[in-house]
Amino acid sequence: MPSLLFYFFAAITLIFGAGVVLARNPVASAMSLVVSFVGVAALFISLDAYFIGTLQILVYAGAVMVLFLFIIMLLDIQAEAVKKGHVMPAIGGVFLAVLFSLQIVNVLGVFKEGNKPLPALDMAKAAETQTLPTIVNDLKAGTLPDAKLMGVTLFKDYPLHLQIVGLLLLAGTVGVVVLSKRDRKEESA
Amino acid sequence: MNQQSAVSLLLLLPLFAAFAILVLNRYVGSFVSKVISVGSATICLITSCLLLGAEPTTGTLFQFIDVDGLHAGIGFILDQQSAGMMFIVTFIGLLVHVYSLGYMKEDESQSRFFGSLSMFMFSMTGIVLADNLLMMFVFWELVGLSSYLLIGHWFEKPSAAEAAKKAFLTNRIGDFGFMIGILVLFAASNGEIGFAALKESLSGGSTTGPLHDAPSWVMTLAALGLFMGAVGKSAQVPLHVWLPDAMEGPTPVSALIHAATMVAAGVYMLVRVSFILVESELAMQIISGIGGFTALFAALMAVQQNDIKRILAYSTLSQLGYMVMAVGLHAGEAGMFHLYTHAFFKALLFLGAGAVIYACHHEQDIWKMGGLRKQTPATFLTFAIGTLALMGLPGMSGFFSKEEILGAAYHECGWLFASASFTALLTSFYMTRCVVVAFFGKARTEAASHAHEAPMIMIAPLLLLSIFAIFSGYGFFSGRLQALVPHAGHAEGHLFVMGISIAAVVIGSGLAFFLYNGKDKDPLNIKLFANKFYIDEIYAVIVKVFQDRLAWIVTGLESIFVDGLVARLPAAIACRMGKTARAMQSGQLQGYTFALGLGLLLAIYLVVQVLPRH
Amino acid sequence: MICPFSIEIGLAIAGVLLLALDAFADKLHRMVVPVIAASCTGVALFALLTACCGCAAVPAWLEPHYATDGLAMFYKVFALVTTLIVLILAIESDKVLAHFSSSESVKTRIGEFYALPLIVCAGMMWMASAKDLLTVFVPLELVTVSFYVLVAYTRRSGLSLEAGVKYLILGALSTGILVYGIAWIYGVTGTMSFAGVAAATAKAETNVGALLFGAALLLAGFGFKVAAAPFQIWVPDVYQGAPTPVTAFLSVGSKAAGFVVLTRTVQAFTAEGSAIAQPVLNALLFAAALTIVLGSLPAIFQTNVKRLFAYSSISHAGFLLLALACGSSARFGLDSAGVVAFYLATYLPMTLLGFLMLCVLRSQGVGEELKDITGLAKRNPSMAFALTVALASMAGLPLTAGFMGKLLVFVAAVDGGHFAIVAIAVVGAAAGFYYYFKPILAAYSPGEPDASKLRWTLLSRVTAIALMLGILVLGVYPRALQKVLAPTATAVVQTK
Amino acid sequence: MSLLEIIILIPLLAAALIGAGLPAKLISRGASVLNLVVLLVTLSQHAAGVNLSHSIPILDNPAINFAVGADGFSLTLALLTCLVLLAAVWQIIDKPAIYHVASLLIAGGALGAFLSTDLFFIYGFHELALIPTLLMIAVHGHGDATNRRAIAWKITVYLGAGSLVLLAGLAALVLNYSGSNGLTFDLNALLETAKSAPLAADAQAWIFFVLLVGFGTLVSLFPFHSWAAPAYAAAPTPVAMLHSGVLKKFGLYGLIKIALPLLPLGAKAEWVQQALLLMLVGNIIVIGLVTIHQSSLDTMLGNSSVMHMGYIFLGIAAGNTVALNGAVLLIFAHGISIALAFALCGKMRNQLGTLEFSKLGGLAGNAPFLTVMFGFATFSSIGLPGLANFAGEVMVFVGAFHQSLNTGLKPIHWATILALWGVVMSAVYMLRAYRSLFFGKAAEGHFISDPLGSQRIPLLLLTAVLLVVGCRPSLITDLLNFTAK
Amino acid sequence: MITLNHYLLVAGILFAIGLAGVVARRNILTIFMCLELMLTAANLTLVAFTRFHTVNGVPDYTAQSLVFFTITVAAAEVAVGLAIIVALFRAKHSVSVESVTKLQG
Repeated sequence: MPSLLFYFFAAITLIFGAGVVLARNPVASAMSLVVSFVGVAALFISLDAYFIGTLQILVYAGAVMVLFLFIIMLLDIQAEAVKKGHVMPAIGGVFLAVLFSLQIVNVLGVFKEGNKPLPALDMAKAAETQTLPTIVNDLKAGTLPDAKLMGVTLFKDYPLHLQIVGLLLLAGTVGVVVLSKRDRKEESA
Repeated sequence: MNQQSAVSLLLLLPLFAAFAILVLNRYVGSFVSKVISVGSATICLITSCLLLGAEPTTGTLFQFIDVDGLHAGIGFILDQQSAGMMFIVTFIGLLVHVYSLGYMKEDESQSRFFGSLSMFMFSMTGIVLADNLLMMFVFWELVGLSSYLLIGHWFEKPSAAEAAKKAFLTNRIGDFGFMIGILVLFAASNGEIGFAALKESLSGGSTTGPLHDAPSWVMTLAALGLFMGAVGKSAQVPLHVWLPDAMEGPTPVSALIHAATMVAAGVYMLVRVSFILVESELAMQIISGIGGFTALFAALMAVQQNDIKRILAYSTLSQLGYMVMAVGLHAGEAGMFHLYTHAFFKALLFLGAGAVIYACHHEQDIWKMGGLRKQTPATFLTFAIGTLALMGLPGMSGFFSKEEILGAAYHECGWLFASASFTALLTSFYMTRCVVVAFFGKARTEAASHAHEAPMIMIAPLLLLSIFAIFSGYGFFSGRLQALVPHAGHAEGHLFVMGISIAAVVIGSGLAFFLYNGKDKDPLNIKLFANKFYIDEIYAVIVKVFQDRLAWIVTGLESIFVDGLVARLPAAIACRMGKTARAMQSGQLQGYTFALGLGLLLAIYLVVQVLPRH
Repeated sequence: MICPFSIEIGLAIAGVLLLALDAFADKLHRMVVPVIAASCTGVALFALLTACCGCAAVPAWLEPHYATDGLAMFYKVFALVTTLIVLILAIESDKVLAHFSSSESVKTRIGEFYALPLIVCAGMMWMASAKDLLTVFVPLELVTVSFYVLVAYTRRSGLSLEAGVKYLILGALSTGILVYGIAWIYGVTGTMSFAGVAAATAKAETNVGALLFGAALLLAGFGFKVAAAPFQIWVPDVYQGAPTPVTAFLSVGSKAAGFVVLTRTVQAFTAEGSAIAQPVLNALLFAAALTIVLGSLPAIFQTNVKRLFAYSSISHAGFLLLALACGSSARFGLDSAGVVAFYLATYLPMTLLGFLMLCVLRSQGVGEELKDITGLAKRNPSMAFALTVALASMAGLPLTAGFMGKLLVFVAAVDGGHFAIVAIAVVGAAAGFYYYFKPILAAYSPGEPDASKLRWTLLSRVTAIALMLGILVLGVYPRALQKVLAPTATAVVQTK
Repeated sequence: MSLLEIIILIPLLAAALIGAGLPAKLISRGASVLNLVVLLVTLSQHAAGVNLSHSIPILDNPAINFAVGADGFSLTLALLTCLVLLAAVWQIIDKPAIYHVASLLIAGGALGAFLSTDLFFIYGFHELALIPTLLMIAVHGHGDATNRRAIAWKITVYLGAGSLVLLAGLAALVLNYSGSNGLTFDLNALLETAKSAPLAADAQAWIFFVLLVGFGTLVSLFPFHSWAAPAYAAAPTPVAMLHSGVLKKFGLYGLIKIALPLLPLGAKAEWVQQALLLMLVGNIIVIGLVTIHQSSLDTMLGNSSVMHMGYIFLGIAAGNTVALNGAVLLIFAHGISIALAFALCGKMRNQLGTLEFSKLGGLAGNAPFLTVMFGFATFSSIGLPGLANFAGEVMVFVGAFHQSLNTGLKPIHWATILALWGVVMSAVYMLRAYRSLFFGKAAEGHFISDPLGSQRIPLLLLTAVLLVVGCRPSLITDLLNFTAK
Repeated sequence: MITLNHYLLVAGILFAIGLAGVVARRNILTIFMCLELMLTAANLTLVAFTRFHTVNGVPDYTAQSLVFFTITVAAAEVAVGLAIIVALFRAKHSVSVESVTKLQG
């Protein structure tokens, strides 16, 4: 990926990420978040993770953020008023962010391996190890069958985990029902 | 009856009597107690008479402490010294028992009294028979207890209760030294406490004697320690203060314990261990010095006392000073001799004083008596005999013994001789004063004028004692009692000493007679003497400052520093930290996220930066 | 012989079916679902104990992710026992729960509350078996998300809702940290499996600095789950606000699940020849000391028994971390994983007994404040006694289970030469003598003279007796447990 | 089942039975008598040379066994426990059953600690006995509620911390003396290793010091003593008797039974010796002065009990046969005499409502029996010959002083001399108390009468023991059969 | 040249930004958004690493699966979280952190 694009999307990600934190209106925050996520999705794609990138846009930028916006609208949440005494948390947040960034920089300084460029993909080599015809064909054609490879991995290596995630979603659903179920008294009131 | 069983009888019978009275007290009347007590005293006297002049023996009755490294038995030494002392104790003891039957007739707690007396007889017997230091210490303490019980017999009287406590505590201070002495000897001799064993250890000889090789300071320490015990028990300066106060006890008790026997135990003990004392010249000098000083000091105080018992008490102090001085002057046998004679005449005087007090309805101030010679002739007669014996009138027992001590002093140390002679003069002076004021002249109070002679049961012991007071100084008598033959060396200057002592008697009594005959109040008024050199007051201050105030300060410091540093400060720190940690738990979500974030940074910092370097 | 995996699946299915049953058959008696849930757990426990002993037959497709070593089996049993007792606690406090759940009426059906623990239990059992970080993560999140629901379940009580919010935010934060940590560990070592990580720590080419960074993040993430300082800050609030059975579940089940994962992680980090073993162990020691202090000292001031238990739970976590940090000693019958397991086994009966007493009292209208339990001995002496046994064990008094656990930790720590930490632990335990005795004292102090008598239900009585027996047996005859745990020591090493 | 196990179980079982609702007074009195009888049987068995030890393993590695075994020392303390228990349960009149339960539990715990031969159970039983002590002080203690709560907390945390220090020390012992095959808590096994492969003197000294602090805290060794006096003043009578008389002695028991034989070089290390001497002199002199300052009987007895521990520590510091025999004898004697004193103190408190010296006086007039009994307690505690304490004190002094004098007085000589002065001080405060309570003029408004009938029996029993042991200390020392190491 | 560290840096800073938001913001909804930001940063790191550690010439999909699971889990978490927030709003009529300060000490 050309450097320019990387810097562009990285900038989008970070700027709008900062926008989430800085915007006083939750709607603005949510919108910034969407944009930031799009930036991240682009970075994913730049890392040849097309499936994850798509997922990022579909699930995050799509479903999750809609849910957020929906709730914000539903609850009619106002922008945070700036009050005295709210400076400390802000200072604390910045303080932590700065320190954490310094630590990251420090670690990255130590992490010499990371200074290498990303290795080139070797489709030919991959084709030899794969068995599924469709994947092998794609690889031989020189394209990365990202979603297919992901699918194979998920269903071959992680069937249990998928079930557990399903269970998790079920538990989440039940939870949502339980927690937001209106009881009759509240209705009448 | 062999000696071992005789000794056992002497020890156990009074103990049994005391115990029986303690147990039966509640269930039977005082009569039974009296029978038991007097009966046991009688049997003891008979037994001790049988033992007089017997072959010297030793033996062990039973092992008291019996572990590796310390074998302390209850044993006995039967020699002339102990046999003689035993006779004195049992003899005067029996007389006092008999006398008390009359004197204590009205008392409500006679059982307790006689029980305590028996207890005393037991304890005193133990001291006399002791064949080792620890046994002596054991009974030393026990006589302290009986003395405590008897002084405090009338416990409702605050003064009696105080006096009992004071006596015990003062003795305890002496015992502190006594015990140090024992411990030093034990350590220095590598584990011996028996008199015989110590003697052997000291002599060196064929076997190696650890004590023989001990450094000289050890012997001095041991000697002074033992002497400190004697100072307490025999009421030498500076631990003399308890004896006058002990007069709060019933008078027969004063006669038996605080005049004749127990207080003399210090001297008895010193003579027993004199083989140790002589090892340290310094200790001997201190002993004689303190003895001489006590003699003089007490005599001075006696001059200005008005309570008949207190006069006698100070006189006892003074005479004990003589005895101790004698021990310190290498004349232990003279001290013992004086102990014997003193026992008789001082018991006589005390019992006589008791009769006087009895006659005057418990009046003890001599200035409130007067003219008793007519109302109570028998008492007067016996009291006078006692007085003369005490003054050391030639021919009386006191003359012989006192003269021997003076002789020793003359021989050894001029200063002490001078002071002792002056003390003899003072003795004559205050005794004459006492007799003159109490028995001569006119009755000064109602009580005195209606005085009546004591009953026969009290007079009889007086008469018996008078005989002893007169004759116990003579060789045919004292020879039975003591094996210790007077030093031949004392013959030198004998006449001079005799002259001095006679002169002291004459001058002292003459002065007193002229000064006091017919007087209604004391022509002399020496506050310093009357107030006993303010020693009690000084001690009160010392106790207040060095004990109560110190205790107060220490208590404060202890609760501030010790408790504070060890307990409260850590507790406070823990609470402080707990409160701080709790304040972090503010309930503010933002605070929590911040804490979590900070914790994360800290963890990263620690794990990545700090810990790998260590 | 069946694979424990089937039991977990069965349990999860039972949970799902119960959810369905509760949703669609609303004419059922309200106790049907709880009873079925409890019996399912019981059956699962029975099945696990009888059918799976020594079973290592794992399907091939599952083999890379799923361990059935002693450690895993122990924690599976642990999770099942905990869940069973938590369900009993829930049954005991059914009315209270119903009162505060979606409707005020005590008739409200709360079947989900009984079904979810089965799913959580299955999740914990999976966590116990996880051989790689991914397999840790997924069930961990299942457990966490279910707990969000359970904590906030009695939402009509403001405290429960508040606890839910706090747990949600802080839990999600810890999830973020955890994932970030996993990413770094993976990035540095190129693998997610514990065995791979263990091998990588010893390799020369592994970047130690970056590995430590990942390790720190990972420890922080798991530290949150086990309430290790400085990530313990959520514990008091959440424990206090959550419904009591959930608090019990959190403090025993969730903590144990966290510890099994932490144990495996630490074992991976400190494997033979590991370049990061020392900093990791030291960090754990440091955390242990801090946890003991931050758990014990604020507890001194607590007046709410439930909150007190929360702090107590923190301080116990400190002792557990200490055990973990001491490493293995050849002279000891148990390695550090064994000691941790042992400590947790002693921790289970006493903590659950404590919470059981709170549930029993709460269901009869007695509050959780110290002043509410004043005079308990008068109102029901055996309840006071049970509470005393629980607290005495928590305080670590000898002849109770708590002491055995603390003793082993102390011995291990002294053996490891960590005298400073031992000193801090001593201070913490000494403070424990204060705050654990406060409720005991209150229970035996004279309270209101006309307070009504309190009654046991049969179920609570039986459970309490069983737990007390557990405490005493573990305190007096821990040999059996040791025999169970001793093999884990060897088995765990093989999984590396 | 060994007789020793029965001895441990009887009180615990009795407590459980009372807890189950059976008549408290009957059971506790019966159990205490039964226990004394069984113990006497055990003593005779021991004398006959029967091996009473018995062991049940409860943990393999670290090896922990429920092992009981008895030597003369532990039997002496068991005898002390049974005697004091008997006297203590007799002091419970018209009190809730919890008094009986607590007394039995304390005694059971103490017996367990004294008769076990496994460090785990030695430690464990002691702690078990502490709980009822603490609870009773907090809930049923004397004084106003806040105050006694504070005292209860103090003793709880203090003793808890002390026990934990002790635990650390014991752990160090276990780790160093377990030999090559895993760890063991078995005292005998540890002893064997200690003999065959002793630690370096330096390490021994450190561990000994930790144990000294741990055990010392439990025995109120200066400066870790400040829990004791207020706790005894506040404790209900039977608890005060049992704790000061018996349970507190556990620390001394541990030092003599565990620390000295396992760490002989540590005990002799110079700095440890000097520290111990300093502390014990603190006990005797500082607390002696504090005791003199007290103005009320209960706190005075509490402080005196702290002070007297100094003598026993002196015996431990000396460490030779005579001194150790003396120390044990003193443990026994002090246990009996302080229990007697607290029993009487309780009786007086019940009737008088106050124990302030300034408010009382002349009690001897109405209560001759109490006076005599208190006299025995007083004189025993000030070391009067013929009562048990004396022999112990003398042996301690003699043993402690028995060091070469050729190089001048050593620190232990000075400590002994100061301890001797302590005897004077204890006479001062005990006699002051005796005098101001019982003698002098009777104070107005405070009436006291003698206990009646059966109430006298336990008091007489204790007194008789004091007398018998005082006259024949070899009864105990022969049982001990200590020899110098 | 874009290296692995570039991605890691971006992810790290994004993580830091999220952290700052979590601490600084008072609106629980916004806090929740910031949490998602952090999670995404973690995902970015992971994806970068999987791309870096190629297996047989293609990215490490076994590791990348974690991202899949993370996103799923995050979705469920959001659902439950929002339900709790709604419940909170119903009870307190506020979604500010100030409405949850009763539990403390």
